[in-house]
Amino acid sequence: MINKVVSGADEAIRDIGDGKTIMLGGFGLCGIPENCISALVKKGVKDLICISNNAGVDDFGIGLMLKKHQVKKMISSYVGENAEFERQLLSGELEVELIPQGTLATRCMAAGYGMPAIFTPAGVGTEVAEGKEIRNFNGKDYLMEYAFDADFALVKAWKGDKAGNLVFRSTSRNFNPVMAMAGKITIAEVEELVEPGELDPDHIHTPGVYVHRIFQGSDYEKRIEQRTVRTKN
Amino acid sequence: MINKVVSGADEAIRDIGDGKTIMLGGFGLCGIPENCISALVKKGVKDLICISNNAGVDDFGIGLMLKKHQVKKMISSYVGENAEFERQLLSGELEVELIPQGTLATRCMAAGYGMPAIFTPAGVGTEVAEGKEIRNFNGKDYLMEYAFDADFALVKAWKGDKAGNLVFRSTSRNFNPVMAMAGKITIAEVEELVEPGELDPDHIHTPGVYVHRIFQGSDYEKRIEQRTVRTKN
Amino acid sequence: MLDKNGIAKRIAKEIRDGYYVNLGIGIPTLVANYIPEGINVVLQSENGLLGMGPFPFEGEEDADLINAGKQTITTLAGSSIFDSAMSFGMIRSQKIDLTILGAMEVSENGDIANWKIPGKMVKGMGGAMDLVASAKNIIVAMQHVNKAGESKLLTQCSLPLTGVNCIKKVVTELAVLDILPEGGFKLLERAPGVSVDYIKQATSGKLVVADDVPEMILD
Amino acid sequence: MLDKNGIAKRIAKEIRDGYYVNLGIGIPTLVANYIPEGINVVLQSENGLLGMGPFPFEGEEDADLINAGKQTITTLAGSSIFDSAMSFGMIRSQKIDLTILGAMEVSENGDIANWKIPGKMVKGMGGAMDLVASAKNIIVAMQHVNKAGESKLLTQCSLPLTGVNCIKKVVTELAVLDILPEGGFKLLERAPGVSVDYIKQATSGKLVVADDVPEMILD
Repeated sequence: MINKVVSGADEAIRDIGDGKTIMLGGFGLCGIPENCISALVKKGVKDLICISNNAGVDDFGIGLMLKKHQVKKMISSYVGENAEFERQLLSGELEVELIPQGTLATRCMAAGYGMPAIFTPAGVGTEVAEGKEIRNFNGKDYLMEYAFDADFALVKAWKGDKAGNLVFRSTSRNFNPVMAMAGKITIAEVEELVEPGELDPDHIHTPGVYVHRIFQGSDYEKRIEQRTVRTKN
Repeated sequence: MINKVVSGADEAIRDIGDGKTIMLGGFGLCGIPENCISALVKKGVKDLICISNNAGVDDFGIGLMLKKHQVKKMISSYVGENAEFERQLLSGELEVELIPQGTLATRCMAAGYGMPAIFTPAGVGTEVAEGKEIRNFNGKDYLMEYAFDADFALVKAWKGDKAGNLVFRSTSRNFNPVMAMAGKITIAEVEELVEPGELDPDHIHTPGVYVHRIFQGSDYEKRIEQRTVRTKN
Repeated sequence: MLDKNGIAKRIAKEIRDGYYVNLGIGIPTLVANYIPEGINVVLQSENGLLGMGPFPFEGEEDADLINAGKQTITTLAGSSIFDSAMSFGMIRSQKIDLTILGAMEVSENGDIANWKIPGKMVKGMGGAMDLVASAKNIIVAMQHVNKAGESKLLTQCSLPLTGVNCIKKVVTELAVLDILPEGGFKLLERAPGVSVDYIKQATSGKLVVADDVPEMILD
Repeated sequence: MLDKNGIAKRIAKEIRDGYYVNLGIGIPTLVANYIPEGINVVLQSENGLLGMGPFPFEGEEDADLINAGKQTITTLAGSSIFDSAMSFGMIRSQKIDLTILGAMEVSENGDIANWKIPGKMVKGMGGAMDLVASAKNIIVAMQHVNKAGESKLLTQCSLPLTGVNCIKKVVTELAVLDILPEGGFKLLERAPGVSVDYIKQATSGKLVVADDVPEMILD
C-alpha cells in the first residue's frame, strides 16, 4: 500500500498559500480539523476562502483564523456563534455566502463523485435561487447547483491508516467524508494512526484513494458547544 | 425503534404484482437476494421490469425467473452469462436495456438522495447518448440521466437489525446499498437478523429509514461464478 | 392559551407510530418529551443521526455525539450514523415522515420565513431550506403573534422566504390550523379558553372558520 | 512479436509508484503479475474494492469477495470496500490514475470500440463506458490485428463506440503507440524483432513514425 503519512500539521499544510479555497470538515465544533487550523494560524496564510458548515466560535475552530484576519470569504450554512465574525462581516472585512446545509453537503459529494452539477429543491422561490437555473422535473422545481472546486480539504477522522483510509466516530463524521472526497488535495488528521490492515475494509468510511496526506494529530481539545445533560434520578 | 420484521420472503414480497419494476442487488451472483428471488419464482408473478447489474446464470439468480418467463425487461450493464437469456432476447420475448454500470449505480443513488437527474460523461458520443440531453460543463460533455423510479428494491445484506439497519460483507455490498435507498418499498433479506443495538451505529451501511421490510433468510447457496485460486507453494 | 410545552404537547399528537421525525430548534425540540406511549418514532438529526436519544447523564457527555442544535445527546438501540450528504439525501427523497420547525412568519399559501431579518445579523438557513423544500409533511410550531403584537399568520410573508408552498399545518398558543391547498388557514381547534374571535383578531391572513371549532384535547 | 504476457509486461512498465489502477478483463488482468518491485500500486475493482489482492489459496475462496470479472480474490492490508455508486464516483472524479483495458478497435483520434458487434449477442458495456469517459490516462492492451487479419488501429472505428477521444496509448503484440492530440498513432517502440514496415502494414489508421523507433526493453 502507498504510504501517505506526513510528520504533522505543519508539513501537511505546507503548500496552502494565500487565496486558496479550502474545505474544513466538522459541524459546529464537532469533528473539526483542530491541528490543521492551528497550523494555518501559525503559518499566517491569508485571504482564504473557507467552505465549512459553520465558522467556529470566538476562541476556537475557524474563529481562531478569523481573529487573525486570515479568512476573506466563508461559504457556510450557519454562522455567527462568534462576535468577531459578526464584527468583520458588518465592517465589510469578511464576505459570507450562505447556502442551504444540504446543498453544501451535496455540492461536496458532487465534486467527489465527478458530477459537475446536481439538482436540489432547497431554496426554490427564495433569494438563494437568484441567478440560478431552475428546472422542473415531475412537476417540481429544482435549482441546479455546481460541484465545489476546492484546492484543499482538511478533515478530521477518528482513526486512519497509512494508506489514507479513514474511520469516523459518531456524529463527528458529518461533513468530513464528503469533503474528503472533494478536495484536489485532501489532508486528514486522525486521533489514531494505524498500520494498513488494522482497519476492517468493511468499516472504512473514506477509502484511501481520496486522501493524499495523513497524520496523527495531538492535543485534541474536542470542545463541546452546548453541554446538555440530565441528572441521574 | 420501529420493528420492520416480516416472517420471510413470501410475506416480504406479498404485494409485488405483475408488471412491477423491481431492483435486485448483487454483482454477478455475489450478494443477490436469493430468498426473494425464490419467492418470486414460487409466486409466479409476471411481466416484471428488473433493474439489476446482471441477469444471473441459467440455473441461479435472476436466471431462475427468466426460465419461468417472469421478466419482461431487464435494465442491466452486463448480461448473457445465460443461454436462456440469449434465447429469449433473440426471440423477442425479452427486452433489454443496457446502460453503463456507473450510470446504473448513480441513477439508483439519485433516487435515494432525492435528485431527479444526474450528469455523467459515460456514453457521450456513443449510442447510449441517443435521445439524451447533452450538457457541457467546463469544456466536457455530460449526459443527463434520470433517477430510477422502482416500485420495490430487493437487497441482500450480511447482518441487519429489526429497525432495518443493514451491514454488508465484503464485495457483496456492491449495488445493494444504493438500491436499498432507491426502492419505494425496500425489502432486505439478511443472513443474520439481530436486535436493535447489536450493530455499531458507526458501522451501519444502510440506515433503517431506507428499509421497509426485513427478514432473516435461509439456505444461502452463495454460489461462486468464477472460482479462481492459487495453490500453496 | 398554551405555553410552549402545550404547543409541543399538541403537536406530539400528530405523530403516528413508525414515523421518522425531524425536530427543529426551539419548541419543536420539546415535542420529543410528549410522544405518546406506545408510539415508536425515530428522531433524525440532520448532522447525521437517526435515533436521537435523550441528553446524556452528567459526566457522560461525548463531544463527538451532538445533534443539529450542537447539544450533547445520546444514541439509542437501533441508531445509525451517516454523513451530511446522506442525511440530506434521505430528507430530499422524503424518507422523513414529519418535519416540525419554528417560523417567524407563515403565509396562507404555505410559504414560510424563518431565517433572515433584513438589517439584522443573518446567521444562515442551516438545514431549514432543505427540510421545507422536501418534507412531505411539515408542521410549524410558533407563537401566533410576534413581540410587537403583529400576526405571524399572513396573506404574504414580509420577510425573506425559507420555502414556498410547503407548510401543511400550524400550531400556535391559540390554535391548530391547516393550510388549505387553495390557500387560507383553516381553523381546526382552539386552545383551551380561547375564542374564535380572539383567533380571528390575531390572524392577519385569510382564516377559514367552520360553524363549530372544537377546543383542543391535550391529554 | 509479444505474447499476451509480453504485452502485459510492457504495460506494467507504465505504472508509477503510488498509482491507483483499474485493470480490465483479459490481457489487462495479467499486468498485475508484472508490476516492478518497489512500485506500490493499488488495484481498483469497480464492483467496490480498492486494494485487490491475488487469488485465494484453494479452499479459502469467499463467495462474498470477487472482482469485476467475478473471480474469487483476496484483500490486502489497507484494502477498502465501498458500494457501486462510490466506486464509479471515484472513477468519475478521476481519482484512478491509470485504466488499462482491452479493445476491438481504436481510432487515430482516440475513440475506442470494445463492447458490441452488430449481429452478435451483446453482453453489455459493464463499466467500460464509465471508465473510458472519465479516466485521465487510459492504455489499451490488444492484438494489433483481428482474427481476420484486419488492423484494429483505424482511421475511424467501424464498430459501435464505447467512448470518444479518450485513449492515450496502445500496446499490442507489435508496438507501443501514443495517440497524438492532433490525431494519429505515434509509433514509440517496436516489439523485439518486429520491423517498422511490418507495423505499417498492420496499421490502418494514420501512423506517425520517427526516424528511429527503438525496440522495446522488457526487463
